[in-house]
Amino acid sequence: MRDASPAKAYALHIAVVALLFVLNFVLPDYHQGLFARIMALAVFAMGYNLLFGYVGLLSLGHAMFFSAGLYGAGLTVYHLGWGVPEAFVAGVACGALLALVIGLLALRTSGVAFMIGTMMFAQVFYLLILYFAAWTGGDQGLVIQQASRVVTVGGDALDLTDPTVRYMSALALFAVVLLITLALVRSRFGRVLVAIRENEERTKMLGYDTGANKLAAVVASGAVCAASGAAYALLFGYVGSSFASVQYSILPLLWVLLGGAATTLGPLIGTLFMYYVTDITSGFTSAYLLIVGVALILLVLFFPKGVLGSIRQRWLGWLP
Amino acid sequence: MKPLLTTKGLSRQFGGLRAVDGVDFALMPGEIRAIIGPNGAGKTTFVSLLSGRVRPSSGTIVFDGADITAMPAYKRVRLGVAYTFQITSVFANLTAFDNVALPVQRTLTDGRTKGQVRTGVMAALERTGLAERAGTLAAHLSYGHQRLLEVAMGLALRPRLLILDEPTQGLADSEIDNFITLVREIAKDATVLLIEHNMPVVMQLADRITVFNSGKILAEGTPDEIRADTQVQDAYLGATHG
Amino acid sequence: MHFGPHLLLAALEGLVTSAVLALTALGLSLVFGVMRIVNVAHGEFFMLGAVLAWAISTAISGHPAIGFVAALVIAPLLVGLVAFLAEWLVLRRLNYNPESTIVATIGMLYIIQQLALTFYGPEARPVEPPFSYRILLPWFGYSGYKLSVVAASAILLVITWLVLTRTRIGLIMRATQYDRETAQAFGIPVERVYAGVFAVGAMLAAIAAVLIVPISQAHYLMGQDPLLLSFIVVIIGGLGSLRGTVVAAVLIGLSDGIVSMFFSPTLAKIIATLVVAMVLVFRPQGLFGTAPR
Amino acid sequence: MADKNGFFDLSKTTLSRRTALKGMAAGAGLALAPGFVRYSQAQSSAPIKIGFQSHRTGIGAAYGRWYERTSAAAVKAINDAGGISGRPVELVIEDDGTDPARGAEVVAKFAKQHKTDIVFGTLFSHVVIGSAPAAGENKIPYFVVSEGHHVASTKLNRYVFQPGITDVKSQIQAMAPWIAANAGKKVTQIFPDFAFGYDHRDYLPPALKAQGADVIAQIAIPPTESSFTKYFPQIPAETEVIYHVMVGPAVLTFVKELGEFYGSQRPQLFGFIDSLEAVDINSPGLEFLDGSHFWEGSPRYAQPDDSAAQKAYRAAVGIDDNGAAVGDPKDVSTAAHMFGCWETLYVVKKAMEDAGYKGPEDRAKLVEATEALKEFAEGPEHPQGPKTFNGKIHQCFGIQNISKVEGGKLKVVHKTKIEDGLYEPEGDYTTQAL
Repeated sequence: MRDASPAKAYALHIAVVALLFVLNFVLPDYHQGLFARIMALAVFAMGYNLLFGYVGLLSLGHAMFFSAGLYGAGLTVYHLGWGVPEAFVAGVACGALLALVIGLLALRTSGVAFMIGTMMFAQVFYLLILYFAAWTGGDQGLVIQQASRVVTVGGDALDLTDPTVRYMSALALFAVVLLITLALVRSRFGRVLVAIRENEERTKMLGYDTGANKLAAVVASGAVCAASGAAYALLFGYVGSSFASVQYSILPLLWVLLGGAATTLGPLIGTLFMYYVTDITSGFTSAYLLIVGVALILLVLFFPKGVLGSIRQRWLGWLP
Repeated sequence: MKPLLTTKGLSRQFGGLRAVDGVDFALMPGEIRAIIGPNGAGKTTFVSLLSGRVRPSSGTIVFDGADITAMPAYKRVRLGVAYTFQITSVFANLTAFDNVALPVQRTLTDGRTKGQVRTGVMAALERTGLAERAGTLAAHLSYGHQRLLEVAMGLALRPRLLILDEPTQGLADSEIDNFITLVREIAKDATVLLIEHNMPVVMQLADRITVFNSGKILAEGTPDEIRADTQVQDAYLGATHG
Repeated sequence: MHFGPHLLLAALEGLVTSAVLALTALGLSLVFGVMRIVNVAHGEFFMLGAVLAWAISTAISGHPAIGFVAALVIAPLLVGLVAFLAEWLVLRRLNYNPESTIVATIGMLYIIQQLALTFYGPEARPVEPPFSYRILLPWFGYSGYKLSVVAASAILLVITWLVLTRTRIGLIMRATQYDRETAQAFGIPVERVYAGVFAVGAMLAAIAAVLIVPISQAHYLMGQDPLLLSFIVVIIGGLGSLRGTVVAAVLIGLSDGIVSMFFSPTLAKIIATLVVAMVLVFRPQGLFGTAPR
Repeated sequence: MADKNGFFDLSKTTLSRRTALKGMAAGAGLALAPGFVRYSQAQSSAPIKIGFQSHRTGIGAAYGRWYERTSAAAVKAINDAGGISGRPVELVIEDDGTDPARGAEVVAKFAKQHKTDIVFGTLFSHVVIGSAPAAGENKIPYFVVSEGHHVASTKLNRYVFQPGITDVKSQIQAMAPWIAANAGKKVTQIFPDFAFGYDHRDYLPPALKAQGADVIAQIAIPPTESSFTKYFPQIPAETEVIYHVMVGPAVLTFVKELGEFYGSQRPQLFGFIDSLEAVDINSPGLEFLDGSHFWEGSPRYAQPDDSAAQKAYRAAVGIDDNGAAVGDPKDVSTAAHMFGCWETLYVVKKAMEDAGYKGPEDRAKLVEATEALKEFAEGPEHPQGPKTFNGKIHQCFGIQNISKVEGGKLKVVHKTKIEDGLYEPEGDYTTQAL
């Protein structure tokens, strides 16, 4: 089955990216902006999915990786005046480094202890942001001025605050991460990760250093989430501690579970779904959380494996 | 000839229970060795110590001249110690192909192309007669086929020592005959250590037999010697044959 | 203030935190231990208990103690009923799949929170304590009610322990926790046990909340902190260990109070959290769990 | 509220981007759709739409509810008097969840989907700061009622204004002389360990120093805290005044625990009413506050010398003499801040009329007209009192009240002068491009 239809899978993913490209020109202004946010945050969900969906490690602390990217990029621009590309790299590097340290510690545990352990490290990270408010702006956060969010590419100045530039930047990041994810899960490394999720002990007895593989997955996941955070800071110009709060650790889990864990496109669908349910319902009722809650329960009752997971199970077995 | 694997005073305690108790053991390259013994004799614990799944309380393990006592399990696998589980533990949600691809890609150190993995996987599946079921989810295979898949995974590791923990459990008689042929073939380029309850299989396959009782080696010898050993008859064979 | 009295105060404060935390965490631990599900809505049951306590105690006139006692009886029952219905209508249908239940309980969290906001409002509202006696120590004054919370919690914990260890219901629960299939084979109505455990878990949280509202007010967002702390307590204490849950609650409550003596408050929080995280990392089976082979 | 949800209503898209698609099949199909052509500019009678970013959910919900009521009352009063330039005013409300990320989305939604003329509202400073970039990028004026110093610090952008409420830095500076003269010279500060508290942490010590008083200890409480007693031993024994400013649902606990800790042997207390906004001062446990003093932006309780404007304002908003909702004495208002919504809307009216504002294409003119404002006279439009406005830092400065808790009510005992709260501007927004 794995090798049954790689062409089909790649074609589907390229079609999705192409559709998103066309949407830039078709979507109404507001939704163009919203889609840019959704794509940037879907990268967060994809990073989370890498660890949760494929390796089966449920973390409740991924807000720290997202905000490591957010602050890594935001603070270097704000305090050091770095350019956008350098700041983005700094953000990703911060996330990867943090993930390495946290991975080394938290991977000593598994199951619920891993879940709580990551949550506590994230809480420490959150409090550190508040503690160093002199640099981070604490809970109020910092604004990255429009003037510092311009990239010069071959003599042309690309203003990231321009809606189309912003959309395309978010799309580019999304597409790159999507295709990397697709290649990764189809790779030998991806196969080992799934094997660890299914049965870690057995995987060890096939000669795999599961600890090192898991650590690599944590670092990869942390780096992708940090890329999302760095992009968020640079595209939307705000860095704040609320992104490090536990809420932002639960959100990617929710997005992934809704869209379908261990599916490459599920994170996008889950993020899209949550955003639009909130946005649409908040338009006609102030009790929209109620509707979101009911929607979640109905979804999990009728699509227990998430939207794409259930579709794959019932109809399209070849979906990656 | 130097032994492939030796243990010295190998012990493992669980709480107050000495599951394996000061075992000195040696295995020659190329032989098929069977370990037999009553339930709770410490057979599975012993092979778990060899494979690294369980840490010894004391004693040493030497494989091919190197002390591997403290070596983690996955590194032993890389040295060539492969272990197949007593309870079938294939990856139920993966296809038979992917199950075997995992060990195959592990052993490929050069020429990492997709084609090589495929060739290796299909070779292992052919050998175990599962080639036609490559695309089936392991969970959907019959029990007998799952046992064979387990063996195929062990084979794909290209082991120097293949440890089989009760490989014929749950197999039909016709399948057992095929299995015996398979093990003989494996033994052409690997040493085989198997725990087995099915005495006819043991007697047909094993070059030598080690009998465990209460965590200790009770006797060791060729099938004929073991059959003739009165101690063994009292402790074990007597119970089954008598 | 001198070191001794300061330590005493920190310890007293820590004990109050521990007492409420132990009850809340015990509820979570039961659900976690017996049903093997992560109930993200546990903190909302806590909040619901507090909000109902406010509603009940303000509806009843007369001496504040009457309203408080009524709240202590009625609020947990109502919360238990809500939890029972939630289990019946949703969790059962999910077959207690760990991932699905996480999403479903996040859904419940939103629903309960929104209902509280709509019908109760966004304000923080106080409940009058049944009595307000200020214990005058040589160095500072201390709330008598706070100490009574510690006592009440201790009594409730002992009762729970007796129920779990000395009664048939407790035996059934432990059997179900140990092995669901075998329990079923022995004729234990596992489904009813699950519904009961889920309701009792929520009720314990609600009782803790009723005890705490006279100290800190009812507010529709008050559920988050107890949820996170309860998770920590349950894991540090070791899954399914009542003794571990209580000890971990005391440890966390006291460490929070005492660490705050030596560092600036936020730094103290950071250090306390980090210390507990490290305990978890280097002793993942919990303080009272047994190490796996 | 015509277009609450216009996802599929293509009439709301602008042509600019779509020109890029000219000739493409998708674009061709769309161009044929009815109503595709962009609306011509609003008719002169069409309402002026004000996007109201409200804390309906989240930690700020108690404030949000009263901000909405006050704003609705102000809009009604403005419309009853003929609207803005003869056009009616319409509020379009979106919930920001008291969350900076959602706040920014809501600002974009106002600008691009609801096509409101301006954005207005919101209190919590992290939401204001998180939303400011979106306002700047969409070039939509953003009028906040947040009292934080962030607008006046000139760290935001030219589209953000705070013309209806004095910022915290100014408030503190105006309070300091009274504290030093009447409460005591040795002050211990207790404040939340996040940005709202930092304004107090940073600006009070120099302000007191100038009056010959000292801050002898600063106790920053972590935002996740729900119990405070354990921090009280850090209050030095020689403290004469405890200066407390806490926000969030735990503040009642804070005051009650302070009461249990000290009993009647307490130092003087001076607090910012932010701690007890929307909370009944007669709640059980708060007896301890009797005789202590609070800052109030606008007095919660009706005062004997209230102006006619103040009385009319209270009646319009629907609060009784105790500052609670008329008919529901338990529903206590956020009187000390919400007046800012009323006054801000009148500032918007003034600025729009000054600018001859016609529609979104005049937003830049509106910004400049607002910056040109200098003074707001006390009266029905500014019931809290007179104010000056500094167009360079987009911040207004008004009088402050110090009230004493007496017999379960807050009685104003001192009113500061505008000059007490003036400080050197830290920058100049008008140099930024529009």
